Amino acid sequence: MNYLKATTFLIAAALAGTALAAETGGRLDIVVQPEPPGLMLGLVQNGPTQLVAGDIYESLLRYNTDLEPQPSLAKSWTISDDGLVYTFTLQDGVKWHDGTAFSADDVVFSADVFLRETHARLRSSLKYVDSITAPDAQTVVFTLNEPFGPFISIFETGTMPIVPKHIYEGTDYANNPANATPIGTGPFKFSAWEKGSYIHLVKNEDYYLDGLPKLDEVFYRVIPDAAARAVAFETGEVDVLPGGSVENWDVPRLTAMEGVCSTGKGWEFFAPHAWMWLNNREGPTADKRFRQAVMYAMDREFVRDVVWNGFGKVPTGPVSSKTNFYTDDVNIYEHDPAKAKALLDEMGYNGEPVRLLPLPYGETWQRWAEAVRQNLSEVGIKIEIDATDVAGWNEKTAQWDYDMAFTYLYQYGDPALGVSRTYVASNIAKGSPWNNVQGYVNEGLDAKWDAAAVMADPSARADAYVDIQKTIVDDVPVAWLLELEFPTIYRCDVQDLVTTAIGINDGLRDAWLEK
Amino acid sequence: MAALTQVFGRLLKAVLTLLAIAVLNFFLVHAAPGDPAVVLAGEAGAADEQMIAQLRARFGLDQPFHVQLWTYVSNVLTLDLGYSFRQGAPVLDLILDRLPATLLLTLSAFVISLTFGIALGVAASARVGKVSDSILTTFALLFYATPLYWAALMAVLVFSVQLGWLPGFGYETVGADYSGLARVLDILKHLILPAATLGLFFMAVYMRMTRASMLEVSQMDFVRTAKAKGLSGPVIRRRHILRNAILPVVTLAGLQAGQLIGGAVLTETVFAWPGIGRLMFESLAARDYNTILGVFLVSAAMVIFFNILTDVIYRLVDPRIGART
Amino acid sequence: MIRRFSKHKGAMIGVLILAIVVALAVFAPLLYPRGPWAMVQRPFLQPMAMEGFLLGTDTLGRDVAAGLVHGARVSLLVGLVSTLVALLIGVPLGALAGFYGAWVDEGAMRFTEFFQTIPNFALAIVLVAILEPSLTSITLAIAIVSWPPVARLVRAEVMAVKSREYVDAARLSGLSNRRILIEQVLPNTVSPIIVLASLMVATAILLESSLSFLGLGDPNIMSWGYMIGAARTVIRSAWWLSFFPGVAIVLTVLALNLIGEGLNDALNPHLSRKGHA
Amino acid sequence: MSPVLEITDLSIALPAGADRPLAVSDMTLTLNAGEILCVVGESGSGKSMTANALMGLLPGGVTVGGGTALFHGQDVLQLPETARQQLRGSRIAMIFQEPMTALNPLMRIGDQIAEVFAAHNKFTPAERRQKALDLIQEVGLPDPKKIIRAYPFQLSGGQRQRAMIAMALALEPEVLIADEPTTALDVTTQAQILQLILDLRSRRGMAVMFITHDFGVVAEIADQVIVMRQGQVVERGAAAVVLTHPQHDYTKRLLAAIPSGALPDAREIAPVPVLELRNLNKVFRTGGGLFRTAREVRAVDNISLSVARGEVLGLVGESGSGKSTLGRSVVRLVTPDSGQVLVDGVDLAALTEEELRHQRDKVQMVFQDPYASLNPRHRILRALIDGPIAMGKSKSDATTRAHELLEIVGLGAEAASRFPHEFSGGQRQRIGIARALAMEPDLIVADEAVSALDVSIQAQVLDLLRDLRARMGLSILFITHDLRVAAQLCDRIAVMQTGQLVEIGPVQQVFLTPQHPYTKQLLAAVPGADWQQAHDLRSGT
Repeated sequence: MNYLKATTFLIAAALAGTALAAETGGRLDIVVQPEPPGLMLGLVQNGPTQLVAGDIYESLLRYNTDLEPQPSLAKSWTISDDGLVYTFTLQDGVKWHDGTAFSADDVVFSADVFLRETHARLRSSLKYVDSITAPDAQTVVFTLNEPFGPFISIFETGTMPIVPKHIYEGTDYANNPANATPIGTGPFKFSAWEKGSYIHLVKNEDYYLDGLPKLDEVFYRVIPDAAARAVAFETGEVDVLPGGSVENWDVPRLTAMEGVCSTGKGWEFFAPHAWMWLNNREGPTADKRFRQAVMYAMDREFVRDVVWNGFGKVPTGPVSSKTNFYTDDVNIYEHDPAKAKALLDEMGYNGEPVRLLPLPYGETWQRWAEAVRQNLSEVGIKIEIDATDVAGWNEKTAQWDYDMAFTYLYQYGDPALGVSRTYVASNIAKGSPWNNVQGYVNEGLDAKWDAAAVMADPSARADAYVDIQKTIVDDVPVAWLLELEFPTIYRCDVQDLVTTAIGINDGLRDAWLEK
Repeated sequence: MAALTQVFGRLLKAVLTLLAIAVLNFFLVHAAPGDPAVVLAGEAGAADEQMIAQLRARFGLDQPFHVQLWTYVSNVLTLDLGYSFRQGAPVLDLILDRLPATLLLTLSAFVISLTFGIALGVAASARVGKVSDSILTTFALLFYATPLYWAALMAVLVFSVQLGWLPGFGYETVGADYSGLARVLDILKHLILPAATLGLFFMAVYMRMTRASMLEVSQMDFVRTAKAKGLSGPVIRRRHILRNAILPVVTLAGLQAGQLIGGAVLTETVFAWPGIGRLMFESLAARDYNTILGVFLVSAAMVIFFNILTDVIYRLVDPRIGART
Repeated sequence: MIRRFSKHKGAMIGVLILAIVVALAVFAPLLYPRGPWAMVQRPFLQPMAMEGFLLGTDTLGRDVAAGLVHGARVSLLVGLVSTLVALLIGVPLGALAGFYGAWVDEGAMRFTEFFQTIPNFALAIVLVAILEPSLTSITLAIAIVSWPPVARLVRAEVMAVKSREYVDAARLSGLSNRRILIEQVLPNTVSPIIVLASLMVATAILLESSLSFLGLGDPNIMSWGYMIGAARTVIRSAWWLSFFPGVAIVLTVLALNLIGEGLNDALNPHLSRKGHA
Repeated sequence: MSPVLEITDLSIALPAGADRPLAVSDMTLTLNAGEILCVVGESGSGKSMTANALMGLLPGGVTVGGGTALFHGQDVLQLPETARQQLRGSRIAMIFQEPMTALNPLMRIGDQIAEVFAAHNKFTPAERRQKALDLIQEVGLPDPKKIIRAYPFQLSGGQRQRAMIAMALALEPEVLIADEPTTALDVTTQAQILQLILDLRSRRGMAVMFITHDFGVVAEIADQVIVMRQGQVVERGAAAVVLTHPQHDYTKRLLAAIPSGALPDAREIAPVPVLELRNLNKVFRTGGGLFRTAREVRAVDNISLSVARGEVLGLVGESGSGKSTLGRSVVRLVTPDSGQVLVDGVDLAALTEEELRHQRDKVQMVFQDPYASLNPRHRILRALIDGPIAMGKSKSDATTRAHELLEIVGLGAEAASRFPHEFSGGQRQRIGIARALAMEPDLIVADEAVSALDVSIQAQVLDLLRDLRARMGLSILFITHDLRVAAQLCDRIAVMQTGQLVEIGPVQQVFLTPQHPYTKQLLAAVPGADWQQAHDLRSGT
């Protein structure tokens, strides 16, 4: 295993070598939407922050589009056969942007001290970690208390950003003045942030990989209006539209322009999965037959084709086809209004109005809710759309004040990281819109989820997850809508933009401009 | 002395108004569903009790409501608008960052609408009943009926996308690093469309009003006196009618300052103009209480400023005011 | 008076346009019985590309014409109701301030000024966000931001009428203040209020559409502002989606303004200015 | 004497829909240098239109229908606009009725005068200023250096009219047209302005066309008179002749309608007071606020007087004398600061609002403005019965009484179902009187009740009041600025000046042997007083 990883590294180094032949210099303008609340990735991990800060901070690993780990701050790593000890060897000559030398102590501080306090999602994985140590300045050892299957997938930048110990140790992290001028190890350094307008990053001349990065500077442009973003791309003011930054209806028009390329890649790690929470506690949605009727009533292909312009894939169940351990060996819900009506009749649905809470993320989601309402009303379900903004949506879902609510969540490559959290009963708690919000309780399944997470043998895990998927799909705790695909649109002269499973979130290290 | 106490009274009134606004808005904003901790936690993609409790404590949301209110109001009295936890910066800094853009936009729109409105109104009134008057008033009516954002969208479509004459959004060319005159010109180029679309509606208002006012004043006795003196038509219009006709227009303009600043929210959204209107709209969705409140206070202060400005203009034009009070 | 109004060319055009809009609104359920949300054809159908779809279809294949016709109901309803509510707030306040003067006036006017100091569109946004977008909250928010001019106008009118000698005469007849205000004073302030109200309906329609444009509309109800807001993102590829509702707004608002102007000329030949304040 | 201006067969057309097709028809007149020609007529007679036509200042829609107006042999009506413009202000000047509105409120007096020179391209700016100063001096304004920098609002009505005259005189015009220049002024000011015009005429020898409705003024200044009625000249001639030997019926009627200066015989009135004022005070404070000091006006300054049952007490004074405030205090439309208003023994000033409402029938008022004193939205009947019903009368009784009263005031019962706009000014004043009577008050306060009416209508209303006084034994507090009117109706006269009662006594005594210098001044200022006496002697009244 050790040998294998080393080989991978050599290949990566060789790739880097060929890249040297590519042209250096130039500037890239990328849209960021909305404006990030801050750039300190250890404190804030939302999408826009990671888009920008992914160039400033790094983690130990990155993942290719097949979700295989690649070197980043760690140049090589080994996993013990019992799956309990992970040993990472760090790169040579890494310096923080302020010139201080980077060492294994920074990794230990980040994972064991800083992020344990600030990073809720990582915290749930760190409970399997017994100890984190730094035997020497180049080596970090994670020792687990159980063989947590997806552990190798948690070393992505947004999940475990490595932060500088010399700046944060012993301070009030949230109010540390250095948060305004983030210091990382990444290929680009923070330069300026003109609030409401742009964030400017410049090339890290001291980057530890020779010849990288190739670009001189990057501007992340804040343009709050979707139409204005499209215009900005057309007029050449920006070069890259990250996924989701223009409305879907503009995508065909923009990609049809000369010299414009697009890719659906770069979302494999996140595998955004959209569904409607169906409140399992009360109202018609508490009835399994009603929930199944909803699945049959919806024309999900129509939405994919019309609302999402054909991007994405109609899901079969809770696990995305991009995520490990996916199976399509489950009951498939086709668009079948007659079946839906029959189920509704069977349960004796009396036309009680059902509230539908759309996701307040723009016109696409609004249209989607309208299409679903139309589908459901055609089989006799009376729908009232609840209007609210982002804060209201968070509040309503977190407080379970809804009947049906749109959402989408990332899967982080493994069911144990991004899927089980939605379905296990132990994850029912008010106050968060990211847990088992629908209130689905299936105790038999809960045990299976727990067991599958810590199986050392991958094939055993796969079998366990197939079993789980079959049961859940039949229960319809939530109504799965679409495996989202957000095309990244860019000018074709931008090369090597999307190279990993999180796309341009850490892609600018290798990107270059063809002249 | 009288003038001094008057200025003092005016300021005191302004401060009291602002305080009242602070309190009212505090209630309003806190009445909204959702709180910033949940939003922030939500955006991070994961949230547990611990994190939300941490955030709430940081924002001071764990305090009883009246304590929060008292803290806020006493801070405001010392010109401390609080701290935006979402943006990680003092609210005053955030606002001061954005304020120049909004001031530039609203002031230019104000000046454009007032100048062109009055000029066109005078022109129309001088040609009352003729075809050119009908054309002018018809256009004014159309602008008056056109939604601001719609005009803005159309302007971008035509002048920026189709013709490519003017930039369609933003405050200046990013990264161009212009300085001096080049920068001023660059900003001016970006300013034209937003200021024009924001000003268009108000221009229509002022034009209609100026026209009506000119016609009304031209019926007054002193205009007949001026004619009897042998003054020519243009001189009468300029020296006698216009100065008197402008007064109600100025009053109206002062009253509408609030609308102008409100309208800036739409304009700033469509043109991606980095002003406080947009800041408010974004902060609202994030329940960034301190920032929303700060923007409200500052924009109310701007309204008061516009009111005082029009008052000053009024005083300059009308000698009766200063003498009477 | 009616004669003077009917001689006003602009006002008659306004009445004609408004009559058409009202007729469409009233007969909407007959004209498009499937409602405005039904997805009836393929999306992005160009205007007049297919028979029966004169104005084309939108992003989900809904008939734009159906949306316009049903949307007219909402625009008119919001415009009328919010104006009525604004009058209900503004008229009594202004009347009391103007009639009783002294501290009542002082208090009421401070209150009014206070509301005029808060940028009204921003206040409307916050109100709708707090109350959550719905037909009621939008109507209420529009009413709350639009009553101050009513209060000021009514106050000024009441003050003017109050000093008329027939009011003194009524006082000398031993009528109570309440009766004097209601029977003698208020009826004589009605004309400028009617004019202002007609203009306020227009402004309310604009405000509603602006709120919807920003995504603060009632999602269960098809309105013109919603249509433009929804179509904004496809304005480049489907101009007709935002063009027709835009034209509908402009025409309706224009009609109301024309009518207001006509009413102004007919009702207050000497007060032609006041309606705009 | 050479004619400066000759108008021949001038006719002025009104726009379609007006009450008559021609405002003026076939007007002919000659104006000689150094002569004052008075054009006299009631409202609507077309006298102002003639002046406006000459100056080219006709309102929109009104046009010259025909005729010529030769100024030094040149027809000004045919001149192109630029030529007329040059004529205006330099060779023909005009002054107007309302000094309050005839000056630009936003321009300094000096600038408004200097503007005349600028308009005609005369002199350098420094010379213009000097000329303006001289003119201000000439028209008798005090402190020219200060006036030149003053704004109109800082001047009194009389001062403004002087400033207007200064402007008109700036370029030494040959013709001055004065359109009712003294109508809006107090009598003493009017006398001064008339004197000024006479002086200027003799000093400069210019011709003056003076438009007025007041034969008193005519008697003061006119050389020649033209009497107009409904757009037509009914009589013309030398002033002395027309005034003493009017030929046309209309002129005769007009002259007869003028309140004669002759004093009525004293009546016997029992001294039973219906109204007693004791030490009444009212101070108005304006502009007071948190940070401003208030300005005080003592409108009623410690006044005591009484009105006997059946008596008419005339309250006379110039504008600002406080007479109206006193009248409004009596009916408690104004609450006095201190003192008593005893009506029939009840102190109205001390009642609460609620008590007062039930005592409202004690005193009633007849108002000045016939157009503002009736609610335009209510039928006449309502105006007459609202009060009695509020006082507890049944509706049918009140209605019956209202019909009777309408008969009494000469309108007929059917007037009850009509709206105010269907009546003329004089008729409305009758309704106002009926309304007051309907309450069966102990006292009626008539506040300038006939001042807004044309002289012939005025006479009719005065007749009505006199008749009612006789028939019903009314007690009236009759407030007026017009001494001649007061003399006709009143038993006693009270004279007010700046809030104070300066003289009170039987009408004979006040008119014939005034004690207070102010009273004397007032009497002396009545226009045409000398002529009036002669006129009265001649007509043998």
